[in-house]
Amino acid sequence: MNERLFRAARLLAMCLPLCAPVAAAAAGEVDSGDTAWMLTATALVLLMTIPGLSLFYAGMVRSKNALSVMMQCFAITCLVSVLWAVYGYSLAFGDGGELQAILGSLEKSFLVGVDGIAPGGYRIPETVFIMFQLSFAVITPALIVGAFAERMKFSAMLWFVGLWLTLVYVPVAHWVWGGGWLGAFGVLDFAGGTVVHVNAGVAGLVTALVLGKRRGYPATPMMPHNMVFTLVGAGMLWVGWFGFNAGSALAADGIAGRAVLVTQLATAVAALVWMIVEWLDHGKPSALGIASGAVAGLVAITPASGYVGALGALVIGGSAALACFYAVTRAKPAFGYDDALDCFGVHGVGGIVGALAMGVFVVKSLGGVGLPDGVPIGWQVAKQVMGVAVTIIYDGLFTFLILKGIDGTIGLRVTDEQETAGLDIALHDERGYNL
Amino acid sequence: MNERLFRAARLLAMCLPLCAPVAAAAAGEVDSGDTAWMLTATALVLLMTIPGLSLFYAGMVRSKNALSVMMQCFAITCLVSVLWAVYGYSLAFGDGGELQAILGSLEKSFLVGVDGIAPGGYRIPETVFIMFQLSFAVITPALIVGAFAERMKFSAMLWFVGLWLTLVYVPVAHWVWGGGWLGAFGVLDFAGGTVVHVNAGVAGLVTALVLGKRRGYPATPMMPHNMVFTLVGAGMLWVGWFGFNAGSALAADGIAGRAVLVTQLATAVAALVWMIVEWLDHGKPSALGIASGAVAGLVAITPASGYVGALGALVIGGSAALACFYAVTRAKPAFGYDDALDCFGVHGVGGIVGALAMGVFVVKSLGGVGLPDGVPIGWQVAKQVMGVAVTIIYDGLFTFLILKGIDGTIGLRVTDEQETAGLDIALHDERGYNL
Amino acid sequence: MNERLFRAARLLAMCLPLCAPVAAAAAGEVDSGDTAWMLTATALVLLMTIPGLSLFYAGMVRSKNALSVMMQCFAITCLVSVLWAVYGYSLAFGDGGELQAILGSLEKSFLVGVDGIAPGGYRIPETVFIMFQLSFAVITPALIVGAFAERMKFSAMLWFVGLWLTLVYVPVAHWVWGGGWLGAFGVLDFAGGTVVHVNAGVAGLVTALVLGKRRGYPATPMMPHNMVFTLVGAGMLWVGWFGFNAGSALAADGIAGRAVLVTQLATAVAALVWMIVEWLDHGKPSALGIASGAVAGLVAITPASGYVGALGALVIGGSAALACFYAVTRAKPAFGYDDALDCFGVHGVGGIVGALAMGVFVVKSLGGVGLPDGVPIGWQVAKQVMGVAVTIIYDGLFTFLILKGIDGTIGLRVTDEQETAGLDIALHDERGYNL
Amino acid sequence: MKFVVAVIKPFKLHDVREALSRIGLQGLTVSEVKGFGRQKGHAELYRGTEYRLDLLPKIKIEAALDDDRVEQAIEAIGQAAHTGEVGDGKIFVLPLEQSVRIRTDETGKAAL
Amino acid sequence: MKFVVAVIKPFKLHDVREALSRIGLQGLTVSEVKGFGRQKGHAELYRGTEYRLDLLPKIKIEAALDDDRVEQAIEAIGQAAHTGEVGDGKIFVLPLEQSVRIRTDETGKAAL
Amino acid sequence: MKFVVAVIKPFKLHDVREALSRIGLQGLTVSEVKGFGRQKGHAELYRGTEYRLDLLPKIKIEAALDDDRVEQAIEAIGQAAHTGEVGDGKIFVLPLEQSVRIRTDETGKAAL
Ligand SMILES: Nc1ncnc2c1ncn2[C@@H]1O[C@H](COP(=O)(O)OP(=O)(O)O)[C@@H](O)[C@H]1O
Ligand SMILES: Nc1ncnc2c1ncn2[C@@H]1O[C@H](COP(=O)(O)OP(=O)(O)O)[C@@H](O)[C@H]1O
Ligand SMILES: Nc1ncnc2c1ncn2[C@@H]1O[C@H](COP(=O)(O)OP(=O)(O)O)[C@@H](O)[C@H]1O
Repeated sequence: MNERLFRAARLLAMCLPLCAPVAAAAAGEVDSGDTAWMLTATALVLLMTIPGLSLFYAGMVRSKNALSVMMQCFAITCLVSVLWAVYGYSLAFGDGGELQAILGSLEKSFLVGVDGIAPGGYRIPETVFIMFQLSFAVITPALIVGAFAERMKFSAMLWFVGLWLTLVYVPVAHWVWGGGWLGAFGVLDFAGGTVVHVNAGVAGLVTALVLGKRRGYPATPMMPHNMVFTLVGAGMLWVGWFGFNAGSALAADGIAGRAVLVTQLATAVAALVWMIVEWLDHGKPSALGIASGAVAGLVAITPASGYVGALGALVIGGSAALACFYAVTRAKPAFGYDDALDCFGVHGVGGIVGALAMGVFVVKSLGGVGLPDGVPIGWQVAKQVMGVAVTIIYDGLFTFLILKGIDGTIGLRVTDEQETAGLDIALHDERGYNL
Repeated sequence: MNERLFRAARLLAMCLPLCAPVAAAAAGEVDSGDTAWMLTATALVLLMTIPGLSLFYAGMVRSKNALSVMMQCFAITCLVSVLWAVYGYSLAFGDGGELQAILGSLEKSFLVGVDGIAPGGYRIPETVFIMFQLSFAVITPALIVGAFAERMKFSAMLWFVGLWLTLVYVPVAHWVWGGGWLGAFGVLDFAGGTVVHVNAGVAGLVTALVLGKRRGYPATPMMPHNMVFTLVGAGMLWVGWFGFNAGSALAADGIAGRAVLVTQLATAVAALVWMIVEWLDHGKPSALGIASGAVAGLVAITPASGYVGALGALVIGGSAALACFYAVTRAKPAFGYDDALDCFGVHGVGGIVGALAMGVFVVKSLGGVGLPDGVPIGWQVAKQVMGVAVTIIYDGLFTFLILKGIDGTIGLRVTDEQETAGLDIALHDERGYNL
Repeated sequence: MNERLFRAARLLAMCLPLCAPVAAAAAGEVDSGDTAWMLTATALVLLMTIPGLSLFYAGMVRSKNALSVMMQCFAITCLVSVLWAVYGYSLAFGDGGELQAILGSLEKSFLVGVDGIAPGGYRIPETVFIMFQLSFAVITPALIVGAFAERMKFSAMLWFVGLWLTLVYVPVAHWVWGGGWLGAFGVLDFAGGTVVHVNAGVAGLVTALVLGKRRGYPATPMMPHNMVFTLVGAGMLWVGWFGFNAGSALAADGIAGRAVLVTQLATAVAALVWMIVEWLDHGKPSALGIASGAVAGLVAITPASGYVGALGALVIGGSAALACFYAVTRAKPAFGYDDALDCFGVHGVGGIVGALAMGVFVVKSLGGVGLPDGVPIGWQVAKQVMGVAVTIIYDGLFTFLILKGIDGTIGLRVTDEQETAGLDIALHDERGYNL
Repeated sequence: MKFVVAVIKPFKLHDVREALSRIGLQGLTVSEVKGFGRQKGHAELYRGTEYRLDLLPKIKIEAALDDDRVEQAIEAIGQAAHTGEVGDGKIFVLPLEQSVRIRTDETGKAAL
Repeated sequence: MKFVVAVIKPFKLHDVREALSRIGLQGLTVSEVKGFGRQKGHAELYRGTEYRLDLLPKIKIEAALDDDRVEQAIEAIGQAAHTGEVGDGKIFVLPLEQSVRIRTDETGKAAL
Repeated sequence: MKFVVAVIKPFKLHDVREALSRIGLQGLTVSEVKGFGRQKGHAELYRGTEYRLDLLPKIKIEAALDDDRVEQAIEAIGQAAHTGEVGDGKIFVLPLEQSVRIRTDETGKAAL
């Protein structure tokens, strides 16, 4: 039995009387409304990766590397899609039998026998469920591009993503959402705070450390080459995130409505807080600042989006902006690692804030949907800490091993000449602009 | 009782037998199909503002101000989202009791008690209704950016938007849609001709007049710096407008279908008419012309989209293009105000054309859904004139007062040096491009 | 009786027990879930044309022609929308009575009497069906822009598109989808392999041949001027294609789910195959390569998307990438025609591969939904060959005649000076960039 | 003949061109350049990292002149480009040996 | 040695470079510039406002040459860049005192 | 006075500017140019069509100098821009007759 879905269903039945009539209807049948929304949500999450994220990132690198980050996002999208069909989905969401706590099975590899309804009592075709989950599996490694931008070999990147998806993303997704031990233990993660953002953020930090700094960092100026692209990408991420968070309800119901509302609130507050802090700190608010704050808010509300209310959204958004602001502007320079586009500083830190704060704001008295029967708030927070800690340790370790393995064989980094020339021309024989 | 919703429901029951079975189903329950569509529509309207409108506007300003207009759109999105949650929604759509004709109440401020179904008999969660209305409250002030682009202080802009939302948008939305006196009087506005476009357009005109011209206008060339951005933004606006207009049906039904069809027709005709008029007038058709025509058509069909048929769409689109073309190319230079990106010329003028023409083309013999029982066409047109006139006067007056208030305290305009340097570097310490 | 719809419904009833309960529900009534999805799908297909395709193409031309291709896409969108309302829809999907095998009728011209439910037993308003089909009629001629980019007169382009839509697109759409003879004969085309892609591709080839090469081609370098635009456009095409293919189910059900899943798989595989072949062939993989592969995969899976399974998707995607790669990099230079942005090389070739391969992979043993009762696989392939061949011959001939007619009257091509100056300034008095 | 090179603030281009037209100069060539000098640049800030730009946008004007026009031209440019603030720019005068108008093959003074 | 500066129409760059190669010139430096002269620019129109661009895109070529190559170079450029229409551009010849190849420290003629 | 024009590899700009600052040069003007020379460009590939770019991105530095600084400046640039690979670029020295600081009307050495 799929624990994530079960839990969500349980919470729903407990806490949202409004949705009861919906949930009661026609179990085991596909519902066209839910399916319509999940098809849309899937398209929105794909919009987040390409073009959204690729544009967000492309604008922040130097013009000589703009295509390389977009190419990485495209290649990741393609590679992960195929691996997901071949074994990823089955290992993450298939029935693992005796080993269910640890991993799914290969019974649905190559998408055999997925013509029925989605598992877990949801009223959408399994094909749609697979696609929605695929879109998450795609964006998670794509986020890591922000950490290793401007210096990683393209071939090494492909190996890294393939291995990381298999050894890190698939098991963690299974543990939390696919019926594995973290979900069974009671860790809550509505739309991917730990599975997606902490996971990507920590992998990004490790990658940045193992790969080392870009040539000339931080002495040479490495300004974003096209901030308009970055802002447009941020806008697309925001819009697409509605699919990410409200789609995680796996239905077009009151939970989805709640998710979309708290997502908007948390994002807006986070953007404003970042803007204000920057204004106080530096004397002027910046466009990259407000966009960064928005992304930090989107990240932090993700694990909480179906569970908390307006108050939770405001606090989570605000504190995520503060935490990410200081991570990016103070901690990064202080420690001196080169997380080029702040994959860890925004996704890692924001994801941790959201995953933990959610344990508090899920309670009814703070506007949330309420905790499962009998779970005290402290205990839920402890579970959330557990979920985050496990992800950090497991992810950190395996990311490190994978990178070392690749480095020892084909090598991780481009040559100095290639880096100086820019990856676009050096690795892809193309240039972004011929004006 | 929410008059707008009621009215729409009434019209529906009267005029669209097709939809009757749908409307009959399960009153008081959330319908997954309607909810799926409204979640999507909300995402589409957000797509209109960021990235759509911000890109449309950014492309039209000079490169030194590209980020500033995008930043304004982002900041407006965030600020309005928070204010909407705190009191905006409640004042616009809450039950005003004795004062219902004038304003809602604060009962739903901080979104307390919004876990149920939407008001007015619609079959979507109230959270989704709030979000959809929020997306309208966001885009309306964002449209005004086009009038004050390239010269307004960022801090003044924030104050202006906060006050304008509270003192102008919220009451006008209440009057027309939230159960207030204009709606009760019979003014029809399907998706925001008066509430959104006339409102934004008039505010834009007043802002342009109070702020004064950009330094060097009109002698110095101030060409759009990136027309590709403008066209992409126009495309996004068009796509997102399907959510704007068809979403205003608040259901996935025949009214939504009609809205999307007449929206497409009016837009296409308006774009072609602008193209042809420009071709005749100047000798060549231009890309900015066809895009401007499309936006004029989208604006004008907005108040009429759920009410008129193909014929109405063609006439409204065509006449809006003509009116806006002459407003922008003749009236603006003649009067000499600097409505930088034609907020008034397109949204104000187009909105007026649509709001009035709708009173005619709503009748059945012209392909519309028909007027409420017993209302003669002349009377409906008079009501529409009333709605537009009230909006112009009230909006114009309060916009003026707000601006004067800000000007007298913190000041509205940047210094000459800042304007010359460009707002990106002067106000935000950033530049759009580092190629 | 609408054969396409009938057929799809038949296939569905035969092959997808899962969907039976859905199909059984409430015939003759609008379903809000299906309607929600089709409204969304329509918006997604519009997103493909503007901004998607226009950006994809604009990035690939030289900067002096960037606006001209975008303007062409916009003008086509507008012109086709109007013609579709006036007679296109009625001729393609109206009841042709005795001539039904050949053409529809004018009974629904000017969209008279379309307030009911969609034809063919689908549970969406006819207005939504019209809009969805309109979005297909818009993108098909817009694809041809890729063939004649950078050298065609704008006025000639308008005439060409108007005539081609009327004389080629409308009849072919009727034959395959509207109840005409090709559909009746058993040609299967789920989402437009022949009607859209082969049709556009062949028209593109003929246009490229009749118009002749761009001045200086192939000696002068004609590099894409902004690859970031092209990649963003490709991303939008991909996202929008979910609406294109899964929308062709005309419902939010298991067929739509299957369509979206195989679309993703075929696209991912095609992109990877193009990337690998280029890597082997040239030594480096390129961003334009991976994007081209993705588009080739999207094109090829289109006719097959509701019919085949994962295996079919992998094979169709892979072989389309190979075929298109060699068409574009070997055949085009060998024959020396100037299909500027590879309309034929990608859409024509990819469409043919998909239309034919679908005849094989539709069978159940290869994971497809199965052939209609009693049709042997060889016979279905023969029907598919027939469908493709008829399209190529009819389309090729009429495209040629239309072009010759225009050339003999107003002329097809811009002058040499105009071509050298660039169409943006020469035809539209605008420039893309004023940095 | 002389070859005059002037580096000025970008927003002064219009004024300088008008001033040169007024003294009868019929042609000049303009480029966008970056200047490094006493004027200090603006700081840019991206996610907390400050970049001080000491290369500032300037406009370079090149004009070939007959010798007897040089004084006038220097004065015209100097006045039109003057703001009195640091960074106003420079005028350089180089000797010019020959000048050809491609369209007509005219040379020397006639080609200016 | 001389320093030749030529301002030409952009689409003539290819021809001019080939012509200079043919006479044995091994190096040159190219910049995108805007030219103001007798040639009148194209009007652009944005929402009814007309902008007449009197600064037209041109290409500037700079080449350091040995004295005895100057005549040839002028002729080569003059022919290759010629269209006969107004705006074909100019060739300017400036004296050049020294020339250094950075890679090898060679100077004078050897460094060209 | 002399007018020194140096064409260098773009990524050496920072080093060259520092080297010139060290010898006391207070101003210079930088432009982005394309260079054609012995160094061969990178091939670009778009959908199977190869474009060989023989115009490579370079940076041009212009600096007006007092005569007695020229030797030093050449040496400083030469060292800072040197990689030893083909394409390192050139330094050209032209005579300069006059120099004016627009802000102050100073001329000659004082204006550099
Ligand atoms: N010696 C020089 N050689 C070439 N260009 C110079 C020189 N000195 C200054 N410039 C140019 O003139 C511009 C203005 O110089 P700067 O020292 O900032 O101010 P000012 O001219 O007012 O003293 C610089 O940005 C640079 O482009
Ligand atoms: N005196 C000058 N000094 C510098 N550049 C000049 C001068 N006169 C013309 N030019 C350049 O040459 C270009 C062509 O000159 P123009 O007068 O338009 O045509 P033509 O050379 O055919 O008479 C101009 O755009 C400008 O860039
Ligand atoms: N005769 C010349 N005149 C002007 N610029 C030149 C000349 N020769 C070379 N250059 C410039 O110097 C750059 C480097 O020259 P190149 O011949 O490639 O290498 P190297 O200087 O190492 O021999 C060229 O790209 C070009 O910009």
